[in-house]
Amino acid sequence: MRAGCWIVALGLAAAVSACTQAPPPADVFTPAHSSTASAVQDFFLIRPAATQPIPFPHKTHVEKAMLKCTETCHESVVKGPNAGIPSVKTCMICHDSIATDRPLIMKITNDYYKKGIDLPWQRVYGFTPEVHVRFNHAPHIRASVDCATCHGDIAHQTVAERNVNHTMGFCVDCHKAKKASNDCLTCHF
Amino acid sequence: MSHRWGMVVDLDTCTGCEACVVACHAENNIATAGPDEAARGRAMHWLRVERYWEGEYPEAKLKFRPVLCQQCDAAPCESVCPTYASHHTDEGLNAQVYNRCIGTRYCANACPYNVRFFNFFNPTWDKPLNLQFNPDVSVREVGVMEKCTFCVQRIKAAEITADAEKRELKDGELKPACAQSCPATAIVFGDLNDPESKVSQLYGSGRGEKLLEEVGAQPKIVYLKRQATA
Amino acid sequence: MSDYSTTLTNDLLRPLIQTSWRFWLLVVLLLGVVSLGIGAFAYQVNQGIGVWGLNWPVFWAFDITNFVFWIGISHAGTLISAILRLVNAEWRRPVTRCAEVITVFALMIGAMFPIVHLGRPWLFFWLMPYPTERQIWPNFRSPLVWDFFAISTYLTGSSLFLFLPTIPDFALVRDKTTGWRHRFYAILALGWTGTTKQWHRLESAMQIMAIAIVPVAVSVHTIVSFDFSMAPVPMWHSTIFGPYFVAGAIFSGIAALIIAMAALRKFLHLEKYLHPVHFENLGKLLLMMSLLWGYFVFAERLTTWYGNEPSEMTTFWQTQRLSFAPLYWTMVTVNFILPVTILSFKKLRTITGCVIASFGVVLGMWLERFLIIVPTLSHKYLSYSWGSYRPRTPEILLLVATFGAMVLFYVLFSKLVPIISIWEMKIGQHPQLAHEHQTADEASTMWRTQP
Amino acid sequence: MSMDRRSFIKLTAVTGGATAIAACTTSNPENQLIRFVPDEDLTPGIAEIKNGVCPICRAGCGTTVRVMQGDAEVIRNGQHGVMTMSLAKKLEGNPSHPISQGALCPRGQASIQATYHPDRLIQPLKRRGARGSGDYQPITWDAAIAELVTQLDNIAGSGPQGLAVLTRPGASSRHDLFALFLEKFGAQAPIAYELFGDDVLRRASAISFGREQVPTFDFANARAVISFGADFLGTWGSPVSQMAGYAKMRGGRPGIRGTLIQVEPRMSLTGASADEWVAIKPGTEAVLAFGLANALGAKGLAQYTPAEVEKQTGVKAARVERLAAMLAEMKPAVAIIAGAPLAQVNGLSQALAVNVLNTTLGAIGAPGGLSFTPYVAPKRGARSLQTLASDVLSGKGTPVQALLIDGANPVHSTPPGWKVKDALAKIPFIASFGSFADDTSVMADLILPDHSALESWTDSRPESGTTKAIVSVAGPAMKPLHDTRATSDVLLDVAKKLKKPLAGMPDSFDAMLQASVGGDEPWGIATKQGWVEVKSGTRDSGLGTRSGSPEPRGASKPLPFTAAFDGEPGQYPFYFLPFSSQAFLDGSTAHLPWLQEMPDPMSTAMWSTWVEINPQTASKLGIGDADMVEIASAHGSIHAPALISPGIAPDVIAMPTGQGHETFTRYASGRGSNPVKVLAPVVEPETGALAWAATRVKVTRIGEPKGELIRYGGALREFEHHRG
Repeated sequence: MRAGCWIVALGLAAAVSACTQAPPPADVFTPAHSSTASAVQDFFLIRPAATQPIPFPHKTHVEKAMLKCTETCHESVVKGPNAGIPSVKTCMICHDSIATDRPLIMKITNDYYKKGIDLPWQRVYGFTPEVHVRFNHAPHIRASVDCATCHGDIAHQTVAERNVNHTMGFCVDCHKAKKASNDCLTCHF
Repeated sequence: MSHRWGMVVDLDTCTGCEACVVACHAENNIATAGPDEAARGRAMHWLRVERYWEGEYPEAKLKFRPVLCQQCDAAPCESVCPTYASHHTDEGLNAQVYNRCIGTRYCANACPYNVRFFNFFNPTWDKPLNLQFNPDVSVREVGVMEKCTFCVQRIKAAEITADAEKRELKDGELKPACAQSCPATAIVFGDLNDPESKVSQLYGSGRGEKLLEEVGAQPKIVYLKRQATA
Repeated sequence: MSDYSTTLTNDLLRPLIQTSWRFWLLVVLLLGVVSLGIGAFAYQVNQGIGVWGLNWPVFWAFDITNFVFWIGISHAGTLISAILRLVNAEWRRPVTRCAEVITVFALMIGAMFPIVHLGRPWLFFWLMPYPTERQIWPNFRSPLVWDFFAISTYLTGSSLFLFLPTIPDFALVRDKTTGWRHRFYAILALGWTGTTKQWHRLESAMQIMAIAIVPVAVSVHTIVSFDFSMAPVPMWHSTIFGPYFVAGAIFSGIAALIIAMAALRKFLHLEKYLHPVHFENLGKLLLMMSLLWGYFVFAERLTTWYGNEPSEMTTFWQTQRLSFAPLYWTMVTVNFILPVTILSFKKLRTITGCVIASFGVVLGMWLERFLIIVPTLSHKYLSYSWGSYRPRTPEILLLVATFGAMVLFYVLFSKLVPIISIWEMKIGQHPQLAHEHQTADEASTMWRTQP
Repeated sequence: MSMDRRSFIKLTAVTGGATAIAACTTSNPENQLIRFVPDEDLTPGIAEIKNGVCPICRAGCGTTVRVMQGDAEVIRNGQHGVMTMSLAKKLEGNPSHPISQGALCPRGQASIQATYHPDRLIQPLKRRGARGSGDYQPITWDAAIAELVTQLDNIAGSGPQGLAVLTRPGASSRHDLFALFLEKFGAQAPIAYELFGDDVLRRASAISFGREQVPTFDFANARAVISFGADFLGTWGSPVSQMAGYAKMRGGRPGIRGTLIQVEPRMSLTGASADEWVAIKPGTEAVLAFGLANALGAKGLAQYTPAEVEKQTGVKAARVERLAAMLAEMKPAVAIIAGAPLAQVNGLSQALAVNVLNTTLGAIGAPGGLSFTPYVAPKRGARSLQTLASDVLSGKGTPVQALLIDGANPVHSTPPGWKVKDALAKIPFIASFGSFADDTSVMADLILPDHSALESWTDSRPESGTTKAIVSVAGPAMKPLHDTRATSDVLLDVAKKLKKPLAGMPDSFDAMLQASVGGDEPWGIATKQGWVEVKSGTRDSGLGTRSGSPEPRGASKPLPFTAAFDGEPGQYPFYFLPFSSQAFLDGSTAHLPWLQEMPDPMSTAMWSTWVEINPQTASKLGIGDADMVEIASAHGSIHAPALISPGIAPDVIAMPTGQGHETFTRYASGRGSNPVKVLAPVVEPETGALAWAATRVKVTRIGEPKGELIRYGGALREFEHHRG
């Protein structure tokens, strides 16, 4: 089990160097990890759960308001690679007339929209930079892959939770099943 | 129809202006090494314009040759990679899979053309230069190998579009950054499986020669020889 | 006779039992050197390989040089002792163990470098074949993957080869000591009681190992040479590399062994057991290998020069005449001229003579690997992409640390294990007794067999 | 299998990992910034293609800008935050554009980095420290404009002649606006300065063909081109369109391959592509031109026999005859002259001589020859930068009270003899509109940073490179990143705010643009395709009444025909030839990192300057490759590493311009050395243009290589067996 020992050694070496490593200066962009700790976290696929500014109830919007994911808020999935997270402007399309008396809506309107500040949504899904996945939604939609296949039953959650694990195996199996290419360049470039 | 991407470079019209070099940097998020690292031989140019002097003054001559990954069919870089980070795709591209690369640098040593580049450090960009990044291309990190991809992101995008419109790709519809930028249109890119494509036409022309063909890597780039004084 | 074996036992167990302050000082010093290397590695993991002098197009230098060098050194022990065992050379008895130890430790050090030199060392386990949900296996066409198998096999094999004949000695120590030592060696002795059955098992096991290990050893360095010869690169892509590397490996291995023995002899006062004749014989062996090495170099250079293939000639002249010539001719001097002149004359083939020659050879063989790698990479095909290489501190520290580690391992080993196989020495004294049943009295003094 | 080997190995490592995690904590500043509500509606991941106009040189290439959504750190009403906005990602040639034809030169492509440059001036600045110290304090736009207005009001009182404007040459609405502003203000027209200006060539065209303009060459249809020092494939004129034409000349016509002859003492990028490279004695190009014209049967040039030509130019008589024969046989043929041959005291005579050769070749207005783009020349000031400087220093004429600088950097690109910096120091008030602190704008008291070209309305009227009269126009491709303002808007604003507001100024800049293309319908086309053909107000492509002749008519004083060089041949044995760098031109693009790291095509140098020396000369002077040498003239000296090159005459020392900035962002400041600093203040008498190739120098080795010459390429030559 020399391999294991080696990783331990590396882990420790990293730990030692962790505090010697100065985080990259703010005026420089670099793919480097901000600290050895975050490097180690990524290595072990440890991802902190996203904390959202407000508990957005997907359920309500889908079930009560009968909104379609890909039509109202995440419409760009059909056109291109990114689903995109709607800005507070999108909320206001409806909510400057609908449910304006609810505390949360008032919060959005007054604390954000009126101040010209957007909601700091955090991404729930998505890949870390170092896996170099260039995912494109549109072809998957065209192949009529259901949103729930990769994003779980968000329609019936309030705050979106990460309950499908986007491991490579997950992708590869589906591609196999659907006879889609499993060449590395299909996703990694 | 499956594709087989190839390129023809006309050395008779190439003026060595290096528009292609900058185009490549702009398209592919290639890091700028900076003077100190460049002096250590760590500047990255996926595409370089080689220049060779011939003869002595006053009969001195200069010739240029743009050299980029030759996308070999028998690529030495592929067989030596222990992790398949460098591998051959069904469209004849030499893929470099950054996330699978552990940085043995064996591929770079095996490559007869020295067109592979290594991230000796994590690259840095002085903000906000990073806002220019092409979102369709990965930003590579420390310890991975990188090289010319024939602008695979453009190939993929074009294929997806064609697929969405339920049609075949048209010849010339798709150009890598270097070919697109060349003011002398010396670089022609296209599908070698399509006998009608411009690249296929030029590929067989008598002026064509492949670089270091004797090494036997079966490169997919043909150079049209520079013509003699008329 | 019984008093001989007692002195023998006492002499060889003394290092295990008595420890002077000098020992600890040495250990601390060596630990310092080793930690320098570890520090350099941590720094490199943290910053990137760029802290080395590597560049475009010289992507390998010290790292792979050290790798090949140490794998080469490892060919001393096991191979030599195996051969000597097979031909049943009597003089081998005091030599075999300290030889086999070299193999194990040199291999450990050498095998580190394929990991240390990675751009992303933390992902080294992708070199191993194991099933994953990603459904990717290593590329079995890659010589680096062959290396992985070859080296792990060799390491397992030679560890066993070292361990098996040590069991009876562990047992001996177990019975001669008390306290923690007793318990420690009891574990290592694996319950050895020395029944005739056990003896026969040991003997046959050693026979099998000795036969098995020889082809393994040869294959290992051939495969290491494939790292180069499989790439279509000038001066690498050569059919001679397999045997050339094996010969070079044994060559440097013997040199290392001579140095190690001389050191042991001096510091552990084993003059009684390591006689000039041992050095004499190994010296002859070294001379033979030096001539063989010279022959290989001549053959390689002549064919290149005669073939006059331009891309190869560039590298050729770089080493013969141009920037790398000083290193090249140093290598030829210390690898060939020096050892041959010293070892050809009986007068000079003294312990000192052999040691001097050996030091030369160790240096020379490191240079040889460096000169195989760097001049070629810096002058590969398209002359526009030619470059140069200068080492920087971290990689130099790593190199130094490897030697530190080797000595450290050796010192610790000789502190914990009788560095000369006691029971084999005893058998050497009384071969006839090895084959007939002996009395309890004999047994208890000789090699402890219960009647 | 759920528990595969990998996760097992990982488990074994958790100990290590845990310690590391315990050791430090992750913190990501990006997350702490607030997000502003985007003011555009964007589709993430989908590229939009907009039109642009290349800001780098006068060629006026039309570009396309690839725009995509991205997150930018911005400052909005004092708050620092992140905003999702459309960002320019890549510049490419506009395929429909008659000049760029879908391609773009390296400089044009790199110009995108100016928008995202880390050292861009991002808000108005007022000088705090001493001039040139670069010590400024940020102020608001209101304050900045108020400051400028007060200054101008004072001048308007004391005498409007006291206002001067310094720009780069070119024809665009921006130039027109400055001209208009000055006119209405009552001051002299703007002073346009550029090191590698084409004034001599324009004057020659005016004299010979009645068109004060740079000619357009029809390479595509030429069989033979003889170029006298014109680097038309690299840096001179309209390189992109010229390269396109050259490509057609080489391979565009089945069975016909045009020939290129390059006449110059130092092989330029164009020379490298030539079939025949003719090294000639500097300043004697006219003699060869006349020699060829004579051999081709021109009248009145009988004295220029091949033997005579050889005597004066050093070009072998036999070769002269052969070249003449080639030109005679390969019709159509055309001759170009530009660059160094015109930067001589006899520059104008040389240009006229080549005009004669062209007339003899029948190249005037013919296919495969030269013609003139229909074009409105911008108003040019009578006053030159040199006279301005000398006036300021001598106190002659109306004293300059205020100087507005728009993009020009004369401190870097004028010879020390002109004392431009001293003059600037004496001017009471200087305002700069530039986006960067450079050698000149550090002298400014007030900096009103402009938008980048990608953030503003831009246009350009190409002087050459096309047969149509066109205007390249483009609106902003993206919203401004910083608190900058379009200079045109600032001017219009100031014009309104003056005590005595300027009458007759346009309401807005895009209104002005719209007018310049001639109405709504062409405007519609322009905004759609990025350029439009203009009919009104331009001259036809035909020639004037005059046609080329050896005696230059229209030249006021008799012109020198032979070159004269500054510096004693005994003391200064070498002709000094500064040349426009492929990456940096005169230095205006030296702040762009891509261009700094782009290997120079000939020398493969990055981040460096170098001195090109002929091998024999080098060995004579004991100079080795990359040794540090000193270049000294009677006017100054500089240090640079030597580059031994077979492509240069033994009596010539060449050096690229562009580096050696005292101040020009983190990438160019204090990097390399500036050849202009040893130039003699010699001018071409007729036009007053700087004769930048008329200086003699001496070269001395001062030491070992200092690692200042960073080269990408290894060996100089290729293996035999790879020779194609």
